[in-house]
Amino acid sequence: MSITEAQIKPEINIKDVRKYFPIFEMPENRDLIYFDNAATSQRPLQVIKTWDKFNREYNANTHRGAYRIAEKATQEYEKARDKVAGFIGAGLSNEIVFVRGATEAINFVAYGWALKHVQAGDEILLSELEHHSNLVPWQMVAQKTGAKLKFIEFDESGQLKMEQYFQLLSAKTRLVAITQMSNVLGSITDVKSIINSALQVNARVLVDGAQTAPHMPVNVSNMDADFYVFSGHKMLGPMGTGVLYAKRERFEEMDPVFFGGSMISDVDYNSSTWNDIPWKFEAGTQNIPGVIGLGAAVDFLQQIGPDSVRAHDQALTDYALEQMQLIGQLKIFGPLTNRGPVISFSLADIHPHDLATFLDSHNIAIRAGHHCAKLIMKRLHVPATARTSFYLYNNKQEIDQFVITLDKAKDYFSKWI
Amino acid sequence: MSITEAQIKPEINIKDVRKYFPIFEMPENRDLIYFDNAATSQRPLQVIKTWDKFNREYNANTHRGAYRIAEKATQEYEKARDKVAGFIGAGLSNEIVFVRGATEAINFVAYGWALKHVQAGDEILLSELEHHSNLVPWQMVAQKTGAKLKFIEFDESGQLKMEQYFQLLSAKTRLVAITQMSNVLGSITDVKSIINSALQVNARVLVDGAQTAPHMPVNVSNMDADFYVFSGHKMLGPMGTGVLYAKRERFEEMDPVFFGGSMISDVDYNSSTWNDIPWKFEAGTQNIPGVIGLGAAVDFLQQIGPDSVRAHDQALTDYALEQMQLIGQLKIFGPLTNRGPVISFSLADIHPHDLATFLDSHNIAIRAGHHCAKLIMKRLHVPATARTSFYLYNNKQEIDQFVITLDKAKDYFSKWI
Amino acid sequence: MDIDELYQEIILDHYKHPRNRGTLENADVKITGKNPFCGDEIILSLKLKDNIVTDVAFEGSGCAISQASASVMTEQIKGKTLSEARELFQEFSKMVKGEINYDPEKMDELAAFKGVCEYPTRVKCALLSWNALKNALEQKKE
Amino acid sequence: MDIDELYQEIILDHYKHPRNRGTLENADVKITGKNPFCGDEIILSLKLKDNIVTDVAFEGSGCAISQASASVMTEQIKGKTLSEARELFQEFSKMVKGEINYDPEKMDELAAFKGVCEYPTRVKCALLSWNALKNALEQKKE
Ligand SMILES: Cc1ncc(COP(=O)(O)O)c(C=O)c1O
Ligand SMILES: Cc1ncc(COP(=O)(O)O)c(C=O)c1O
Repeated sequence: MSITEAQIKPEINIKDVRKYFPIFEMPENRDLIYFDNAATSQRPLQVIKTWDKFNREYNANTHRGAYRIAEKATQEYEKARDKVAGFIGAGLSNEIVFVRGATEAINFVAYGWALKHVQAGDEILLSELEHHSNLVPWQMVAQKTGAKLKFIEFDESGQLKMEQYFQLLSAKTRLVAITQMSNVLGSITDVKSIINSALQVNARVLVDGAQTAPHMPVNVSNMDADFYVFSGHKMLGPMGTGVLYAKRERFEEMDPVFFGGSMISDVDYNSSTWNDIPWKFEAGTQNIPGVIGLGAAVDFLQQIGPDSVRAHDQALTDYALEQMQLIGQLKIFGPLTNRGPVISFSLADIHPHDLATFLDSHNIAIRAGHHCAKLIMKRLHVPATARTSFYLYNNKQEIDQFVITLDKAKDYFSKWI
Repeated sequence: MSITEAQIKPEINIKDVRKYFPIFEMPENRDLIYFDNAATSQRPLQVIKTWDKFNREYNANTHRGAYRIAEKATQEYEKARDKVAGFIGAGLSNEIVFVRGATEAINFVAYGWALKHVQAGDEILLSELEHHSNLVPWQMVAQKTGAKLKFIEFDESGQLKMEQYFQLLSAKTRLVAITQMSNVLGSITDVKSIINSALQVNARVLVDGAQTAPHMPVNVSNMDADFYVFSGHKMLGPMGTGVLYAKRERFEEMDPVFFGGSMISDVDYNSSTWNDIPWKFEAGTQNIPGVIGLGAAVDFLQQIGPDSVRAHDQALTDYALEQMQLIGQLKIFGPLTNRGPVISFSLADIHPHDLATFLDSHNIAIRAGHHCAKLIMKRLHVPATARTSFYLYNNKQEIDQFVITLDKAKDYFSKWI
Repeated sequence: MDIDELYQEIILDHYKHPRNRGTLENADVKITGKNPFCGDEIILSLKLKDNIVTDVAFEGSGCAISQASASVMTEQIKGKTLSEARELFQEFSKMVKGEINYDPEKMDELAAFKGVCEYPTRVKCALLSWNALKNALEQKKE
Repeated sequence: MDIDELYQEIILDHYKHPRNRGTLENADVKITGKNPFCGDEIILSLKLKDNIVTDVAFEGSGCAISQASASVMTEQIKGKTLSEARELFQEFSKMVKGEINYDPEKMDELAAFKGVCEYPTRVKCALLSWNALKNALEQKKE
């Protein structure tokens, strides 16, 4: 446990956490059941206020201005880096680079690290569980370098076939890029043993933590990941924020991706040298209040405790799975245990879009579609699924309401399909 | 003039615009003279409220959710695109791609367009006035493609040597990347004739509008720029926002830079196809409330009128130049006419940092340093300059105060240097 | 929001009993329409003679709105001239996008999709087959 | 904020009359320190014998804080052992960063830089020469 984690005592009780989220207080949203948390979370007052305060009190560009508000902006920005490092158990704050989201983080690794270190004949191992953001960048790398993509399948329950992974892993494997939790099936992958085995063939591992950083305790040092990426906006932070963690050695062997202001040490007509890590990877003006707001989101999660968040999510998920299975013709895609709070399902022959619209008309927000994971859709032989996903402000009453409304939807469409 | 521009009548009077900026109302900031506008602007209440409203009322991810708040988020996001298109006179909204800032916009063109269309032996024309963000990405392109960078110098007054540009321009010129206003010297470049001449040798032109979009009327269609880039945060919009405009044909011949969610049309194991322009260039979750806030900033500027902003800035700049020149041993770097509201200077032998700190202790925020424009520093043979820059909420009294304080600084340091 | 405004009986009937479902042999144009955000897909085949849509059929899978819209569309355009079909596309587009200046006279059974304008993400569903038609007609022109 | 707390007389005096300015011929270590954010630069030359700094000089350009700091530093470390110099670096760092647990006894003229801690961006200026020294000593170790 890092110092920051240890220092912050749980102070906010998860039982009444909903009151910190202003969106549920809007008259139009009083009855809103927000079950699209895997897409983005809502934000607590603390985060909204932090952004607001920056803009009303000390808005300035960082790292350059020799005046009071610029100094304050810089300090708060760098403090957020410390907080994030503590939150994921990174040893050093400069192993944290701020980006727009998980997508950008993965692309940074693809351009800055993989194009340099992956060669023709090398293999990149992915899984069929991957979000497009952890698949399409590697297609680009494969096309540019001549490396091959190999895919680990998932079994009927939606869990990764670990034996297959061990088989695919070889001296050719240069990189394993794997999600820690599927944003469609909710399956949790055992990244610890994935990384252990990868180490033995000297392969690097990128872990896509977009769905885990918000929902469970994460410790990149214990996990021993080379790269760990996630999005701020899925864990109560402002949109337009995300994190690329990399081990110091990985950042050292990585080229900057974007070039321009702040990332340089010296600039001449035809060549330049780079600033220190992590600033070398943060070209141009950053989303400064976004990052400081992400720091506030981390504080908020620490005050509740990642373990409490996980326990809460899990209780809700277990309850939802239990209740949903009582509905006839409802099919759950994905595992029933060892999973996170995101559930994909189908109901009778109702198309997911029709179901989502029906639920919306009853004030329940879920998602329908391929969820940026077409390989999963292909494997499941469906064009789309309906998906519900929970977070710390959700509760059982909402799930009851959701289940009742699913029943209604079945009735509504039943005479037609 | 685009429809949007014509529709919005000036409604906010520039004379009392300062009251819309909450930062100046904070007790600690009552006496703050903010003269670092070239680094970032302050934000009016309208922009702060727009961001806040998104997060309190309809926070959701765009383009995917079939529920009410997601639909509203999507509509507002796309409305901001229309507003920005109108603001810069783009013919089509899908010629607008949202990015983090000018730096990212230029890097997108470097990766997505230049690496594809620039070849060994080609030449890229830049000027010595460029910000690092419009220089270092082209060094990368030159290194990767074997193209050559050529530099247009500026004359003693800080204006581009146009004859030299015409001489450098040749059939080899593939791209001209040029700032429309120097962020150090304030010089305004005649991009219209630069583009006219470039057309004759079939070269493409990227215009760095980071300093002009905030400060003067811009019409990319009249200008006939291939690419036009700017930052939202320098024109009253939220940090973490910026714009890449490109002509439809340029976007069509440009590859996506980032890969992942939302930018795809179809995804298979080893290859993918892209979504339509502009979404093809917006991978992953965007800074949605930032972009919507940028739309509010555009509304605000339209309500004042870009012409009024320009007139106001110019009056202040003229006054400041006049007053500053009355101070002995004060040297202005840059032109006295045909310029924007950013003034670099030195005072006696006081180091710019010491000057900035002295001014800060008198509540005046200016910048000192190389301003991410080391080529200018080299040409001027100084390691750094002091820089003051104005915007619509500044006034003459502030300039008087500034000039008085410069005098004080001279006294203060005079016995020592 | 009353869900029945969206899912009118006509729509659900067409969803259950799609008309002109299938592919036409010897079609003059065959074109696929896709909605990348949701994965819905329509394959449209058209037979044309003397600028008239003599036959039309569709295949594919998707939600009630996209499938019913395709079904109704096939009925509405069969026998129409290409320019009439194009005009219909325009009027229908306006209606489902919530623009007021469309011609309700021309809508016939298409009027059942009026409620779609209240559901912006579903507009794409209603237009899926129509956009395919538009592309098909443009292809034909060349 | 009282500006005089920062620009103490000692500082401005060293700025005007820098001590040990120049380069040493036959220096054992020569190292450049740069502040990329502002362009300030210090070139430090050191002569070492039996783990003692026997001579030291600096060149470069920059603000009053960075130049005076370099000047005071050269006076303070001359004649000190490498480990004493390293310790001084640590105590001085703590002081200018505003940490409370530094040893004021050791500061001597360096105490003039105490006010720097109120100006975070200027901390880098005060530390420019010291960081160069630290790098020089590390180089020497290898
Ligand atoms: C597993 C996973 N990876 C990556 C992403 C991409 O995140 P973002 O859109 O914030 O870049 C997401 C979210 O959509 C996700 O769920
Ligand atoms: C002329 C110019 N170009 C580019 C930039 C880079 O803008 P940003 O830091 O918002 O990416 C700036 C601002 O610093 C600028 O002044």
